[in-house]
Amino acid sequence: MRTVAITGAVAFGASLMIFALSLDTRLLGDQSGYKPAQPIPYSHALHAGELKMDCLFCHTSAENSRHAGIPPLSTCMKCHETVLNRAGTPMGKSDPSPEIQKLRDAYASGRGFEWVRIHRLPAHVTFPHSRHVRVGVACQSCHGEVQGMERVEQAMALTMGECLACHRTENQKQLLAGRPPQAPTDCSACHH
Amino acid sequence: MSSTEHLHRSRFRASFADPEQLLHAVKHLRTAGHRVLDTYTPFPVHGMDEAMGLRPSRLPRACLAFAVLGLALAAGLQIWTSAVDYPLITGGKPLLAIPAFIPVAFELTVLLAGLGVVASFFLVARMRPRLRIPDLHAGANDDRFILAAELAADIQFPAVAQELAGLGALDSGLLVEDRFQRRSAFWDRPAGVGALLLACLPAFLLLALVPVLNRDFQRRNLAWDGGMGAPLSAQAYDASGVLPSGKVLQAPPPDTLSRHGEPPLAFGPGKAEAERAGRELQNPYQPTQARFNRGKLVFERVCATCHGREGDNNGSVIVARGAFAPTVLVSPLVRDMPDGRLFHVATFGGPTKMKGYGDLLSREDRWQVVLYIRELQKAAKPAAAPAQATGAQP
Amino acid sequence: MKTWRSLGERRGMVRARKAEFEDELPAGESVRQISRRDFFRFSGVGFAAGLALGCKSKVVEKAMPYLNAREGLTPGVAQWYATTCGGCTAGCGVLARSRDGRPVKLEGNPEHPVSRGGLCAIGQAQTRGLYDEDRLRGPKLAGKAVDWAALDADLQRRFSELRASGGAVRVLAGTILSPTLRAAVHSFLDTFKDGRLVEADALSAAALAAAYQRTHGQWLVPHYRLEEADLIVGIEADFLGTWIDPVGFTRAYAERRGPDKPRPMSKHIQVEGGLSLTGSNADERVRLAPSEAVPFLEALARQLGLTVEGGALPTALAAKAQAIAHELETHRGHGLLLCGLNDPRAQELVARINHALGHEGTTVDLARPSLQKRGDDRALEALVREMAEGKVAALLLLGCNPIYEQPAAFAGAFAKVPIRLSLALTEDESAAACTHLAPDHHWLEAWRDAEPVAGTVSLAQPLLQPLFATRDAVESFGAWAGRPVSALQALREHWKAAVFPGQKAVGDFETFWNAALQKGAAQVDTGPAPRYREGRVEGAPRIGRKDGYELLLYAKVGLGDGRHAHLPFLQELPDPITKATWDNYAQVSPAAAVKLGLEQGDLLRLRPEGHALELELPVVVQPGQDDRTVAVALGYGRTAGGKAGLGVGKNAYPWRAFTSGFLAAEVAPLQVRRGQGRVDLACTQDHHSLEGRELVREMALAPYLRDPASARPHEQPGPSVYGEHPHGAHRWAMVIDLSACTGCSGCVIGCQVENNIPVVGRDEVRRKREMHWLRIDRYYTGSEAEPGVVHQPMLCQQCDQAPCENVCPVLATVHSEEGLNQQVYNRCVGTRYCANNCPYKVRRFNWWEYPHASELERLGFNPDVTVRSRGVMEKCSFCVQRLMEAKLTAKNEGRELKDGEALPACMQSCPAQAIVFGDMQDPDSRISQVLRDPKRFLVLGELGIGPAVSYLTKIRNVAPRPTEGGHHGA
Amino acid sequence: MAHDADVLTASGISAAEAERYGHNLPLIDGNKTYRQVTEEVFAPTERRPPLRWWLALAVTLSMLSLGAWAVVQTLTRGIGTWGLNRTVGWAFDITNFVFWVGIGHAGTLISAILFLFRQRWRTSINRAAEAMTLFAVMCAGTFPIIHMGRPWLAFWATPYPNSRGSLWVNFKSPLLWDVVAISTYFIISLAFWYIGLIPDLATQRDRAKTKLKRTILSIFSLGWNGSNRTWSRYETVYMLLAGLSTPLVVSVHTIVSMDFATSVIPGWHATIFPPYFVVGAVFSGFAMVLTLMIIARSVMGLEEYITTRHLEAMTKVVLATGMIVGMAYATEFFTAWYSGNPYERYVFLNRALGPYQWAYWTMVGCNVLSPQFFWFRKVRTTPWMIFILTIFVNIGMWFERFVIIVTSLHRDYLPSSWAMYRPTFIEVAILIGSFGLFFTLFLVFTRVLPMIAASEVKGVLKNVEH
Repeated sequence: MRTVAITGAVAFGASLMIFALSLDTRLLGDQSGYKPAQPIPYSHALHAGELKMDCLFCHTSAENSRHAGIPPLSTCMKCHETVLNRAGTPMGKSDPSPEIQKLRDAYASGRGFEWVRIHRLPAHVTFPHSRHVRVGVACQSCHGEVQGMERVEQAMALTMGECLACHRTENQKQLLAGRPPQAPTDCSACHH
Repeated sequence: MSSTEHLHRSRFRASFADPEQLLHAVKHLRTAGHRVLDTYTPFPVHGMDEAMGLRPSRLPRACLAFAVLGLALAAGLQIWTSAVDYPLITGGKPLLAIPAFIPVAFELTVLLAGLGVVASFFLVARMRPRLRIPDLHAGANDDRFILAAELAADIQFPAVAQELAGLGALDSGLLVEDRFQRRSAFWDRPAGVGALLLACLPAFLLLALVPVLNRDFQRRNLAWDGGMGAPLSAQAYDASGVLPSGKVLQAPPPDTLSRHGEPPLAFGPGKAEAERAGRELQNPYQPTQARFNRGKLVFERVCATCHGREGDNNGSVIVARGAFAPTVLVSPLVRDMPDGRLFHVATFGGPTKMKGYGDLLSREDRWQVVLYIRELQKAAKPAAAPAQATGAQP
Repeated sequence: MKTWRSLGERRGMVRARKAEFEDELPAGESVRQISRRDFFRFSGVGFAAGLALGCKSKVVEKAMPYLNAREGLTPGVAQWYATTCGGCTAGCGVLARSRDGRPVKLEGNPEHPVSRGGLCAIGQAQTRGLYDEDRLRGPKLAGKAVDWAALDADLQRRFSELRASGGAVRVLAGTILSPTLRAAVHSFLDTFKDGRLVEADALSAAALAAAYQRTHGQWLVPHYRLEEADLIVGIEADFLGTWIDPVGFTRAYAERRGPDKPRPMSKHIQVEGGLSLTGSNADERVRLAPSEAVPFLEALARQLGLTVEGGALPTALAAKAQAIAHELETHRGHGLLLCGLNDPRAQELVARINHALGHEGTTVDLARPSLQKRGDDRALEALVREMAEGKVAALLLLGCNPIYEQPAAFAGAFAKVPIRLSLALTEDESAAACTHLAPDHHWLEAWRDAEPVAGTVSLAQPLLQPLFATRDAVESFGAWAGRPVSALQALREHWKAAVFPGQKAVGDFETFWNAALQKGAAQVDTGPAPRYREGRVEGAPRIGRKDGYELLLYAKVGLGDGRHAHLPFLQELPDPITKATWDNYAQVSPAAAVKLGLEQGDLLRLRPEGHALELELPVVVQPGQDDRTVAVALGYGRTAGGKAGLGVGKNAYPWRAFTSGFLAAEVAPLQVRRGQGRVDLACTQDHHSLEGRELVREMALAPYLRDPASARPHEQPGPSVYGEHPHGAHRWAMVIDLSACTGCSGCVIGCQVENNIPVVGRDEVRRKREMHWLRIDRYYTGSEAEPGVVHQPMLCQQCDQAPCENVCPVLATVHSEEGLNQQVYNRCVGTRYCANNCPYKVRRFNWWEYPHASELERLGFNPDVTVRSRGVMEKCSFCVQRLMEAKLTAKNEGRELKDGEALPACMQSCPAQAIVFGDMQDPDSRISQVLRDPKRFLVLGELGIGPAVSYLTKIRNVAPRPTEGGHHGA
Repeated sequence: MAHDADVLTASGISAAEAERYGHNLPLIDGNKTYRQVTEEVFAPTERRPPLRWWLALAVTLSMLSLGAWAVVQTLTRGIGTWGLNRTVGWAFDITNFVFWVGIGHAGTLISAILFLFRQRWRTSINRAAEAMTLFAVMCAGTFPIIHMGRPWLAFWATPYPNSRGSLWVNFKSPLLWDVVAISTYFIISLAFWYIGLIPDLATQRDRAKTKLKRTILSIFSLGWNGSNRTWSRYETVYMLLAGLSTPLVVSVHTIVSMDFATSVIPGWHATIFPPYFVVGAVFSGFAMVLTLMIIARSVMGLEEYITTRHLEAMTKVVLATGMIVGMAYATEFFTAWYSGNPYERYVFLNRALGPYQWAYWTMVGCNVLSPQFFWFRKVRTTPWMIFILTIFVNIGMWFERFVIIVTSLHRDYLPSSWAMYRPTFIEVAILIGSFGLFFTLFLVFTRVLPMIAASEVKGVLKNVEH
């Protein structure tokens, strides 16, 4: 009987801990798994996976800006003025795919699309994509295997702990190699 | 007390009105060879421990152990969190600021010692919340001083009762079985407590698992924001209620020129302009290793998607779909084009399908790509060029 | 959703009560749109409900990219555009920081030939004028919103009639700095038989120009070159604060203020009635009543050998005049006499003295005169007469607000004009009386140019597409003249025709144009200077009044002539001298206050003799002021044109009257009587003495030059017992030169804009809750009558052993490896312990959720800086976002950070270049050199907290006092 | 069973003997039997409260409601509703906090320190004094939370593993020490009080008439049956807790004083603070105990348990600590003068002669002068006089904290930032509310739980203190 009581207490305590941790990450902004539908079912699996297009082909500002950026429709139109369906048959040889037609219409009308934003850090955090891209951090380390996603979802919780874990590991590597650490862990590096 | 079935034949009780009498009685019974089980009094009677022959409690040792645990916990927590896990400098003090850790260490020592000794007390005295308690020793919490004892062998109770009355006992009798030890409510027993806790468990687990199990991935999670989570300033890509076209991103007014911006190119799209560019434009950059690297990076990131890494029309899109056949960059046709013309193509696009990348790639990058194409052409075998020139037009 | 909405709305109204200027919100507007982000913040409902509100609703967030990419345009990356400030008529060069296609911050353009990198408080606040809820949304006809076609049609019909009938058409404008706009106005007026442009400034320098017409035959305002002057004598000229070109003057002045500048330190003597910002920086001051200024000048002229009649002067003043004359003689050829009186006799005396002393060509530039004040009071007076006689058929107001800022006669006459048109941006007092409103673009939306100094043409390019249905004035005049033209086209044509040929360095117009766009200005050749003409000084000699009070009207540094009175930033900027905000007041000297039995805040009724208007103003006791002078600031008491300015202070403009054709700022005699009650003035500083504490160090020039090492403080703080933590790649430090700092407060507003610092309103300032991260402490030393003034910018000192950091329980303020004292807003729980423990009291707490209701106004926020919520501590961060951006750029470009690349906002725009900032670990950086300066001292260094901000001893170019040793504290 | 067969008198000495031996008076008056003690101690918890009690509760509840309204205002609108400013960042909030923590100290002192010193007269007041400690600490504990700008994040001041790279707390911050010290103090005091309550809860349980009351009391009395084995352990635990509480109570106010003493602000940065604060706390705490006891004994008819002898003993403590406090005030001035530090000197001159001199002189008058009346035996033994004087001491000690906090802050280093502080109605309301909370809890306590430790009183019924 005592065993039952002890088991009960331990299980209870453990579940409380799980609950608390879950509250801490979940309630404080973890959006991992968020996978909203977009105005057109643009497939990263097709473009980045099958066609092996570089991420920065479209997300050009990732190299220069804090934002990785959502490409303007003019970037889509670089190919889709010609490419009208998934098979990649050139214009005139087959019917355009209705979704690509939507894209072309949105561009022609000048309205563009209202995409649904997936990744969003709190306003009190600044994350400069450019620095990370330039030092060679793979996009996938935060965004997951986007090249396999038909519809993009948030792969990680993007918590401060995740940022720091990576920065600390990098700094350890640098220190072991005898170089000064480069990844800042100062508060104001991200919060200002 | 009507039933006598639960009477212990060998145990008895007696109650007194005065602690001195009780003490005396206990001493007397012990000398007489009876075993005094316990006494029940409204306040601690001094000398009773000795009279009953109790050993001093070991609770002080438990207290010390908990104090040491508290101290170790406090020291460990403070040292580990402040100096090891996330070292942050405050006020120029050392990370391991031992004097500053003393107050918390002291408090936690006291806290754990106090709570520990209380918990130990409850544990050893078997004190826990109970729903029902029979009033076994009536008056023991009021004004009666009661003893419970076990008869020594061969002595009958009536004789003892007689003696006790002589010692001042108000009454005495054989002891009713300690019922609440056996027949207490289910919830008063350890199993009951355990069951209660286990009963709560699924609810908590469910709560913990809610975010995991019940996720509508189409929508955002409910999230709590203590403040400043959402931007008050207008951020790129957001919608705007006041700016034209309803978005924050605005194009600068036409013809403005930023301080480090490039003045507009003096060329327009079209073949004639391309030829003019070929005549008039010179590559302003000399090939260096750095420019080569950058040119390669940009070429492989953008151009190679169709043109192929070697400029041989073997790009990933072509391989996967094969629907177009762009110009082979290492072909003699392109080789013979002047730098300015290549730059013009990179900027405004080719005459047929290729779009210009002047809006995406910086001017410097485009020139560097031209440099890189020249290097590709140098590296490529001249014979490889006219392989498949189906739609090979610039 | 619906419940939340109503909760949010209730909250909005609760919040609306907080700031003073919010009180005036029309009821309809206070119920504001609840946007997605408003859900996330809570205040206004109970704690539990607050927790619930804190939960993000599952709102879908949109992501809206550009439709078309453009070369060089990257979201999230700032672009800088050179343009020209339109905040006043000084025409300073500005670099505008554009983020995502909209301007968010203005800074000085170091390449601009006139302002040379400085920008004043008004200039810094201009983005807030752009994103202003009070702006006109489009044209109006007879009070009704119409479209441009309707307005133009109506006007064309009326103008055609006037063209036929020959009716008089007048354009009344403040100084038109833009040659292109001037040309457009003229070409519009030329379509009429009787069309004329009248320029009139609220703060006029017409008498100065008129004087040069007499002495040199040309209506001009000379360009003063303070950097050439060894001796500057200013008479009622607040040239560092508000007179003609304060930023340019400050920049030039500061070049000679300090013992270690390339050229010897100049000496500055100021003669004035009140204590102006300029006077507070002078080495010597002479106090006199306004009516004594002209006699003083006459005496000065006589001393210098000019034949001038003049009245008697009190002996003390006469002696001072003699001493100054002697000084001027000594510095013959390298001195400069400046006079801010709008009095033709005074100005002619000054012009002739400057000529006689050979200042022309060195300190007084007549070849490239200033074009910053072109208003002609006499023309305005004539216009008023014309209007009153009913002779004017149409009056177009351009960049002026005459009903507010001109004598009361104007309003009466104005009503007699049938067609009254205003091009103002807001519906100000004059616009409200107009029949037609044709709002101009804000200058940040317009193609414009400016010629502040002859030969220097500055370009202004738009930073964003017009927010509202406004139209460029050039286009408006073109349309009404029947020659529609785009502003850019008109500008380019004007430049091709008039500016480009004026230079020979560049042969190709496009190259020239692009260079001018990037640099912000172009320089062209000008003609020779006009010749001097001998002559008798105009006007009768004056006699200074011997008793009675006299009124001195002046402009405040923050508000200037009052055209930006609707910008809360400027209303809340503490006056550099009185440290009062959100009000104007009657300044009296301490002696006068004793005599009148007044204390600070008591109400005083003022009425110049012969005026009907009596104003009741609170008293400010102003040390250093002349005992008979009562000084009142102009620019207050707006009744229209934006809610923040309404009901703040009293309008003193109507007291001015035309005297011999000029609007003087000095009015005598003045009737003074006590009012009823008192007002709690919203001052940010109540205590003016240093209490004998060595917080500021001062020294006379001569002993310093004899032994610079003697400036070094005796007590140097010892090292920390803990030792030092290792620093990273950089270690930031700042040095502020107290000799250079004039207290102009440009940095205060620059900091406020850069860091999204809220404006809190009058009541909150009264409660001492202003939010400025950077403030300028002003102390008086010496006697109350003749005080020395010290301006000491005070900001977070980024202490190495910061007392604030120790005490935060949640690690919201910790030290960075670059020596910054970081404040992490999102971690802060708001115990305020850090602020209590800050010896400098530079930490600011968000007492409320400050009103950020307007999405339009929020466009002006710096997107790189978190907007703090209530309950959070904040403070100067050394503009860490700018440091991060500079480091990021350098790293992305694969190079080391260059010295001077990472600048805090305060340093960037300091017209006096009093602030040096940089990496003290770099031995070659400017900061490292300045840190070795013997004049350097720490404020409260004895506490051993290792501040990273230090100051340079204020050096005064005065004869050392006998008691003065090698060093001396204030 | 014949319960009333014996009539044991509590003390065998007559009044004449008491007179002869002077101070050897009985601890409890009225020659009570154990049964009488039980009856009288538990009577208030068993009968309907009198009208006076309801009236008192109405008053304290109104005060509490006012305070609750003010706290809601603060939480919903912000700290801006208070009169604080950029210069004076703490005023009423921390003053109240320190005041209430100080009040709490007497309870622990009476229960723990007097216990260790075997001062048996403590038995009839220790329960109420400890309850007062708990209620005072509850009042105190609200202030560190509501004074925060973002109280909903107050839990960040606790070290728990989190998703922020595990951002912990600043163990170097005195405010964090406060958090730990106050929570430890509350928990240990609660444990101490509860342990002491268990035997009485058992008595109450045995006397309970209704099933519900009996069940509740059964739960809380933890199966207590008066067994000597338990009593034996109980006494050990009680002794251990007393031993732990004694340094704890000293440490708590020491740590509270370190909020100020470790800072750089002149007037705060003083090494004298820890002992000065601890003594001040005892001073104010005893004054508050006296105030409460004088009311309680007359309202509840407990004059025979809380005798003038108890009152007199406590007034002596008040007199002694009051003189130490006065000494501390003088020492502060001496230190300021002797240090030669101009900032320090100014702060103390400003206290005595500056704009807040009224607060300073109120403090001196109440804390240094008013206890001097306790030199007179007549005053020491006249309850109404003690009552008035202790009210003064309470006022004075509140002002002491106000003076330390506000006058030091309002004019510190840079004259440019000097400012005045004026409380708003909200702040006053919160102060009133905290008194409302305190008295409400106390009133409820007197009717729900035995206000006098019956088991302890029974233990000393036959004893005479020597």
